[in-house]
Amino acid sequence: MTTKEQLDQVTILLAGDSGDGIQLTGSQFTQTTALFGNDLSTFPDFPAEIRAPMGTIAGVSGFQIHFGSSEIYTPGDLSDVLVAFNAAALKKNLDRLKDRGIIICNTSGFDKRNLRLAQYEENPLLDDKLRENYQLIEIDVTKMTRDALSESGLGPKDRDRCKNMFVLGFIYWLFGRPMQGTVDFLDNKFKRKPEIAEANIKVLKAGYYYGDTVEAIPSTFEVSPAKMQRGTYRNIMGNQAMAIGLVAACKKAGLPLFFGGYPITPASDILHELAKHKNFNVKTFQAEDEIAGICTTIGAAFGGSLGVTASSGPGIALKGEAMGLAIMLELPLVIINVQRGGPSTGLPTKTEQSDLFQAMYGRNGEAPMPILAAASPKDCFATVYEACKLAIEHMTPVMVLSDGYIANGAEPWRFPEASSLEEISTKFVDEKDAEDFKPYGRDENLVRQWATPGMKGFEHRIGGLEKELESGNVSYDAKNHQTMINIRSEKVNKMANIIAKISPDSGELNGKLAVLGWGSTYGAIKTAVKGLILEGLDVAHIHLRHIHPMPKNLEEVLKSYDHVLIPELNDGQLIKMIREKFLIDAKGLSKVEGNPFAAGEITEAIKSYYS
Amino acid sequence: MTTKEQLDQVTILLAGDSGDGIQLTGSQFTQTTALFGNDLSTFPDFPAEIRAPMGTIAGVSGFQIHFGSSEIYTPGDLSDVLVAFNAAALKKNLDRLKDRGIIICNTSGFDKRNLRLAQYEENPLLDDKLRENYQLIEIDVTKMTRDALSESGLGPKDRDRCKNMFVLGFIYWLFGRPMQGTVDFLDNKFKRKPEIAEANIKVLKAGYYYGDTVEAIPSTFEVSPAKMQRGTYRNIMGNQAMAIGLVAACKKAGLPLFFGGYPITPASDILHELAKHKNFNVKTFQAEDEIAGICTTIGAAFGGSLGVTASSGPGIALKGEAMGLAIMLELPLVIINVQRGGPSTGLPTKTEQSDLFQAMYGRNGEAPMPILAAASPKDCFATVYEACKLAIEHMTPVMVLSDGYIANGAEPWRFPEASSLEEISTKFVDEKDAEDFKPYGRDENLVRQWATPGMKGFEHRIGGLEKELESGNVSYDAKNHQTMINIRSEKVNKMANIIAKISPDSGELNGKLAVLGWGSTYGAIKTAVKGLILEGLDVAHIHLRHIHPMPKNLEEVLKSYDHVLIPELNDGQLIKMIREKFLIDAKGLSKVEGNPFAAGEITEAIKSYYS
Amino acid sequence: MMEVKSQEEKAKKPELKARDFVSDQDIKWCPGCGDYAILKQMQSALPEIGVKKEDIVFVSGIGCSSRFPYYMNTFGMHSIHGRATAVAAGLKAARPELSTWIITGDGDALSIGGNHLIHILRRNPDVNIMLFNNQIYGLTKGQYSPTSELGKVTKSTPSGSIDHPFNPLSVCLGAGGTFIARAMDRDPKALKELIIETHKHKGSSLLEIYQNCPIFNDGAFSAFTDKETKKKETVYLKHGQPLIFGDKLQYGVKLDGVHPIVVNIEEEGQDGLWIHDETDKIKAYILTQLFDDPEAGGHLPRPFGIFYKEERFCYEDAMQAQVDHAREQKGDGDLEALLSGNNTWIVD
Amino acid sequence: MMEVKSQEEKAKKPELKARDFVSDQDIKWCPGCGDYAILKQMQSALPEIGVKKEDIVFVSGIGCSSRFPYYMNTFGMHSIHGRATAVAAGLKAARPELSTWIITGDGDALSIGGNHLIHILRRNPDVNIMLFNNQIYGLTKGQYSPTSELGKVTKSTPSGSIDHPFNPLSVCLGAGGTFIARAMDRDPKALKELIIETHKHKGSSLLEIYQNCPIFNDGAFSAFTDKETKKKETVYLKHGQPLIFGDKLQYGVKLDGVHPIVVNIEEEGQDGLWIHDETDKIKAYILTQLFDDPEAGGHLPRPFGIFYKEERFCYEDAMQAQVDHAREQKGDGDLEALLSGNNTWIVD
Ligand SMILES: Cc1ncc(C[n+]2csc(CCOP(=O)(O)OP(=O)(O)O)c2C)c(N)n1
Ligand SMILES: Cc1ncc(C[n+]2csc(CCOP(=O)(O)OP(=O)(O)O)c2C)c(N)n1
Ligand code: SF4
Ligand code: SF4
Ligand SMILES: [Mg+2]
Ligand SMILES: [Mg+2]
Repeated sequence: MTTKEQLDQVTILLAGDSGDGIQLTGSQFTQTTALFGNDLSTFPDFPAEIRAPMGTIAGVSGFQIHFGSSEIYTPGDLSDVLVAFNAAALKKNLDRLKDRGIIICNTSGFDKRNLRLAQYEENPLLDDKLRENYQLIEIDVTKMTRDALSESGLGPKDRDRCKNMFVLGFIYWLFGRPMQGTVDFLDNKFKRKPEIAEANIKVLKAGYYYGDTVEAIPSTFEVSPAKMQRGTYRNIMGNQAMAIGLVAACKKAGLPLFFGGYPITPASDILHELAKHKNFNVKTFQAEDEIAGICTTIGAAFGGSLGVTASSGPGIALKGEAMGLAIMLELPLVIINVQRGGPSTGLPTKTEQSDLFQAMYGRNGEAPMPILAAASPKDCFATVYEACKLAIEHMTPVMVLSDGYIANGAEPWRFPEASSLEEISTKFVDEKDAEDFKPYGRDENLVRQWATPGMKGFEHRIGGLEKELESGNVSYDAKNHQTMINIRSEKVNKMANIIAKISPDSGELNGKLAVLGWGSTYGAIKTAVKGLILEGLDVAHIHLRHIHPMPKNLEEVLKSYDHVLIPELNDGQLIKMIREKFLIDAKGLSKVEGNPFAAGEITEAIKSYYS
Repeated sequence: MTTKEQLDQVTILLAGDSGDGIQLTGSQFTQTTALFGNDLSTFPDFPAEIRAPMGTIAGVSGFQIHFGSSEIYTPGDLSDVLVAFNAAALKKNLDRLKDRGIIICNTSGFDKRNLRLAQYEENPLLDDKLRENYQLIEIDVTKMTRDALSESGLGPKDRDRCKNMFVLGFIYWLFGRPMQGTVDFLDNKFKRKPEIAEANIKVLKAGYYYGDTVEAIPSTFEVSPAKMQRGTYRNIMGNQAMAIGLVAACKKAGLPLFFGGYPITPASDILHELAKHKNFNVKTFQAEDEIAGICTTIGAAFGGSLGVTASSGPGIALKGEAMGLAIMLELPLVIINVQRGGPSTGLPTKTEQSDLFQAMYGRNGEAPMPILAAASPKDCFATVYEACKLAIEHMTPVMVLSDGYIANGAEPWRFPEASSLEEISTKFVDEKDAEDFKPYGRDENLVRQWATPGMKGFEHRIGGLEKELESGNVSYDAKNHQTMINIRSEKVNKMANIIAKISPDSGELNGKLAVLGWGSTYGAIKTAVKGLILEGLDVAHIHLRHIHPMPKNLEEVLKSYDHVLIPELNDGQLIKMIREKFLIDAKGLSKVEGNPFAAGEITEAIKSYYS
Repeated sequence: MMEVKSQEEKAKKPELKARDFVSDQDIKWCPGCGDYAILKQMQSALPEIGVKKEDIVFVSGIGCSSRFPYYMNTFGMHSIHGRATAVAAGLKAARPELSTWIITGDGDALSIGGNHLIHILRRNPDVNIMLFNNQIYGLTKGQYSPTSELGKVTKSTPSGSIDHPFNPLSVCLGAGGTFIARAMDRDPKALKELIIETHKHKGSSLLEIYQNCPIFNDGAFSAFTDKETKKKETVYLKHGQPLIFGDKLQYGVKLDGVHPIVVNIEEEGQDGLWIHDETDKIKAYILTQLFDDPEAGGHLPRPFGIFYKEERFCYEDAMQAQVDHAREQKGDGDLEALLSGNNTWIVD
Repeated sequence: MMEVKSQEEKAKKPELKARDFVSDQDIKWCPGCGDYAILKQMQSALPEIGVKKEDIVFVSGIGCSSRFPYYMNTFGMHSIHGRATAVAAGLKAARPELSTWIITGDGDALSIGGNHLIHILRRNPDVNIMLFNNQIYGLTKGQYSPTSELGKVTKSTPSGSIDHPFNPLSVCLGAGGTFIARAMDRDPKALKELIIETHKHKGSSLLEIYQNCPIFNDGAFSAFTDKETKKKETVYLKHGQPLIFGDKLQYGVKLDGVHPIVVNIEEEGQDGLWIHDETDKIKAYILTQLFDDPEAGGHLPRPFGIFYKEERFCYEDAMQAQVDHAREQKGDGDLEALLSGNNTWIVD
């Protein structure tokens, strides 16, 4: 008899060949788990190759999901359950499994060929150590699947493609999740090929009932719904949230959205998602390169659209010159950098936070630009929405930093109602002001006026040469240059008056240690800090969305602690800004391994302050 | 009778229409003055247009020369003599003339048309205030020139073109300089048109004797030769010194020099100069754009050349992505940024130091690169020479910062003998090591081996993806990435063991105030600090060539002063690095006007610490 | 009645004059620069195309020529080097109704901007590209450009250039351009006509304009502009008309198979002369190959006028159609639906 | 005697085998990818060109295809996206004696790298450019490329692409390329021959290779590779031979004026068939225009083989000649003289 074990939270890592349908399996489990009411966080881990050779370690694709009945902020450090579709998947991921964790493995993925490709000399499943250290559940998934479909009339290839559904069914059973969502999904996905839908559903159920039938499994698990804030939720990935945020902001601002960009991992999905929303007056332009990507958006912004471009490090590097132009032109642009491992081509499918300084300084001359960083998949929405608002209301390009981790990660999102979104006010010039129009005339926030082609009487010329105060004509005058340099800088600094003041995300003001984070380290820091606060430590978590300008009270807040620790997935970038600005001896926790922080790594670093 | 006045130093500003031959006049006076034995410093000031409309302020071209019988470090703040070829030249430059200074003006440049174009409502030469505040010498240069050539048979256009020689002759007389150098120059320049040579010489002499004849001039001046260090001197401009330094380094290293670049003001002259030295095994490639400029040099460096590229801000922005590649490939490259006014197209013909952070951080990912900055025209030689040495001996791209001010400025240079130049050792792999060759194997300085195509047994592949330790194969491994990130950073940091320790350029260690400069502010700071030390102030001047890594003892040196003041021609960049690194409350003196500091501006800032 | 109506019409379409297109900025080209002539023809052509001033935009890159927008009293942008085509492509895609003009030089368009040029031509938005070709980098004071002749001695090539130059119209045709034409600064009448033709063509129109730079490359096109030689060295293309030239129009061009040859009409008559067909792409290609050095003997004259014209849908129209179609299909974007997505659950 | 000599020769030119060109790296393309076939033909062609392994360099950009150098046991560089042509241009200029190969994709060469491609072609260094055209972005998982057909539905174009695609060979010819050819992954024999021909041509050789991407664009070239259709849809170009095709070689191509038409040889005989002349640039242009959609009726077959070949001096030779000439004229650079310049004075 199998018993039921109650758990607060669980991390599952699905791993197999790129061709095994791991990502689909993961996203179905995610969807079902979200609907079930757990809080969760997911993270896919693709190989760099499209389809690296089958069976090899390089070819392993992974999907990690962390869900629970309390709040979840990261996809989990080590996993409780590892599903290994083949030997390579086991080899690659065993060290990410907890001691005594469960391994579910497809035994037909451990044949000679697979073992050789995974560079196993012996079959690890026969290794006693493995059996001692972990709970091994062996299933010949391939055979089961084939058997289940023996009468389906499908060819062997099509049958084998259903394998992942067997596993999905099995883990649904293991965690007591309903199958209906996936059944509906399959029916819909294979609308035009009902025989395929039917086969998949059959195998899904076979996997589910397999659990029920075989008595080999000691216990199933229950993870009850989380007590989440009341409201309506959806599941969302970072890139998707980014795209939706852009569309929402433009809709609110009453502006057309023009996206010019060039595909690059891990930013391409923003383009893909936007291209689906043409009915929101969204135009997407796949340019010939990143330079054309941003230059087309500058053209569109001159024409009265919100211009948006997105890329990753190498592509952002190419946009530097044109960003300078946008700064000089003072047109509303949003530039998104979904950071990945660098330098150069680096680790394209891995995550990193090493483009912060590129965002601050990757342009010639004094070229200040506001920078915002998103903290989690769902936070991409709010962050880019605010970026759009700043860009439009302050007539400036704005940089938004995301990274591969949150771009591809997912979590439940209590999405806002449209009416609750902050208003964005677009201020084109007024027809009656044509007489006194000064292209670089400014309001109290130093925001210049926006007059677009087609507006009679507002004909004017702008460009990248230094502009004369107010008139915007070309000026080589020395004092004027200094004035304009100051204005461009002041204009960004003044935004500090508008952006939210900062306060601890967890913990209290005035304490021993503040952990200051930015961007995607949010979940790991929060998990660590909350845990330690529960353990009674005097520690706080402060998280920056506004990198430039920084919140007005940041200095005061940071100086209320004895120590400041700044974890970053780079060699130390934000920390330099903080030390320079406030002359405080902040310490960094740096990790540049292409992976996010585990909460445990942060916990450890914090603990060193208390020993 | 005219008397002779003895002066220690003089600044002359020649100004006129772009078509008036100002630059030629200036460079002849410079050459003659250098040969005469004065120390000097010059600075041309071109309009941004090729030939802005004649007679307008935008069309004024200027050339400033500061010479003296003691050491000279800048082209001078305010000038003692202003030569105005026309009304616009006077209008534009009057505020750069000292009270009671001499104005030499060409009265025919103050006719109605010229006054209108210069936007003078009244003829300023008739203004009593002008005559009171300055010493006015009016000469109808045009008429004199025409008269002198009445029998030459030349057309009026050709005659008028000799105008500048009249002025040159006159100031030769005024400062008691010999004419022979210019006579020889003209004979040589117009070898094929002897009638033109003759006419110019005639006018030159006419100008000289005009001074002798008319008794209107109260006094001439004598500026005796400077007591300069013994040796052989030549006059040199920054861009020229840069080009020669590159050639010299490659010759010393026994490497071919490959330059790939794209023209841009004010860097183009480096390409122009290099193209003249093909007999040094120099190849220059005018690429289709800046990206191709650097990429061709990467290709050439892979092939065993020293790769060099040069540009200015906007072009450097375009090279960021490829710099990252060069860092990953660890190939010897020198990247020169002759900075100009930014952001964007900015002020192309003006000077600025605002690309320091772009040099540090204008790339995606953690991409550390050594950075050196040249302090004066002649220092471009030594700086780029050291940069080449570091690039070759440490297998890394190196950035050299110059700017429009020193690139086009000139000064006497006690050039070194070839044999006295430091050796540069190029270490290609040894044929016999083919067996154990590891493309990313390293020596104790973390320098990798260099094997170039054509070397049998050393076939290998490199690229921009993260590389495996030693083998250089592609690696997506997490720990390996961290290792390589550390190695690339450490490799640059280790250079601090090799570069010179820093000590005050003027003044003593352990004092009240250190003025820390970098790059082209050298002359102004030195002039100011030396002056104030003479006045008895406890102040020192420390000047950084090595921006990254910094000299090992810099912290110690800086902390030996109560205060640190950092003047920069930007909004404060080096200062951020210093504050961050050493947590000292350094203060900045920032100026972003497209012009260099006047020594007086620095003096004033220093004095504020002593009042 | 009639009078009233004509007044109404006048009110509707206020007639613009050339001077209405003159901006208040001082012109900063060198005296004698060919750019002046082009500016003048542009200012005199625009009133004739009947587009309102405020609906016209000039976008340029960087170069002497690229200062052009400052002198036009329309909307304008002086962008960055080589990118005018990309900026204009975005503007036109976002605002299809604007009359969009691109001003670029041989360096700006063909050196750093070569990629955007070939891509705009293939995508074919309805823009007009004025390529000022002076076969030199003017603004940076005289380096050779991708159209400079082989062996050219310039600041960057003291021993002569070794770069085989582009044949610009051949590049543009190869890239899929739908309107390819050539004019010169010194033939104002033809220039003005061709400017108007570029406007009329719906699609990307490429007009190469030979432009003299008296400072750094004086006389580069003298064979085509000097009185003594121009009749012999140029042939004007007119759709449906034979290719004839010479001071007495005594020469014609014929195709010998696929190869053009010069014939003397006085001796051989007009039979079989090449009749220009601006819709024939292959013949247009052959015309672009009439590109040899005027100094060389036995050569062919240089063609001016419209080489090629093709009707192809415009990028911005297709893009707008997709937006319109999506709105028809799915209705104007519903923000609530976008935010909620397809799979939601309620926690309460 | 004879034996000895042949042994000596052997010693001089050690015979390399295909496997000598196989590197130790695991290949990471998808199963069934056309890149495998191209790699194989390259490895089997190289031993025949008689260049030593260490004198061969492969330079690539970024893309699936651009991983090629890792699999070749020669020198190689996997550079950055679009820049292989620029990197190789510098390498070749610096080291004229190296056999330099460029590996690039349709996105790498024609999208981001378009400018460097047209510039290398005009400058004409002696490099061999293998353009793997799969009409898709493979590495970034399936967006359309500049060679994708109109209306293509991809991740970035859910409602179909609206970009008129490039005709790559027309672009390359327009840019001044001196060797233009086409091959495909599925015709290994012709592919290998053409690889060898690109090597033989002294100048920049552009070989477009149709390459199937089974994952994101399967069957893009099936009309030219499927048994049923390929004979009808392809014509192989051989210098001096007529253009004939069809499963029974029953069709030929003729020029009607300057326009190609298909004739049935069985009915009309071979007279007047187009005889391929690879040195004729205008005819090569016409061949590049045989580019219509195989789905369209009444169309012409797609040509494979060498379209065009022209002898023109190579960039690196001209560059080297200037260096050599300067050395002859002025002697090998004298550092003392360089340092002192022409005007010095002595202070003592
Ligand atoms: C990124 C960048 N690179 C280089 C330059 C310098 N630059 C300005 S214009 C120009 C070339 C000008 O030539 P062309 O386009 O033919 O215009 P012209 O001046 O001849 O009209 C160059 C190289 C620049 N401004 N920006
Ligand atoms: C600067 C930069 N922009 C974008 C990318 C992302 N990227 C890599 S390969 C590629 C296109 C690949 O297409 P193609 O050249 O046709 O090669 P294929 O993969 O089809 O062989 C893109 C957009 C990148 N690596 N670098
Ligand atoms: S340099 Fe040449 S192109 Fe430029 S403005 Fe002067 S004459 Fe005209
Ligand atoms: S994605 Fe396509 S091109 Fe890339 S390796 Fe796979 S099959 Fe080949
Ligand atoms: Mg030009
Ligand atoms: Mg491709």
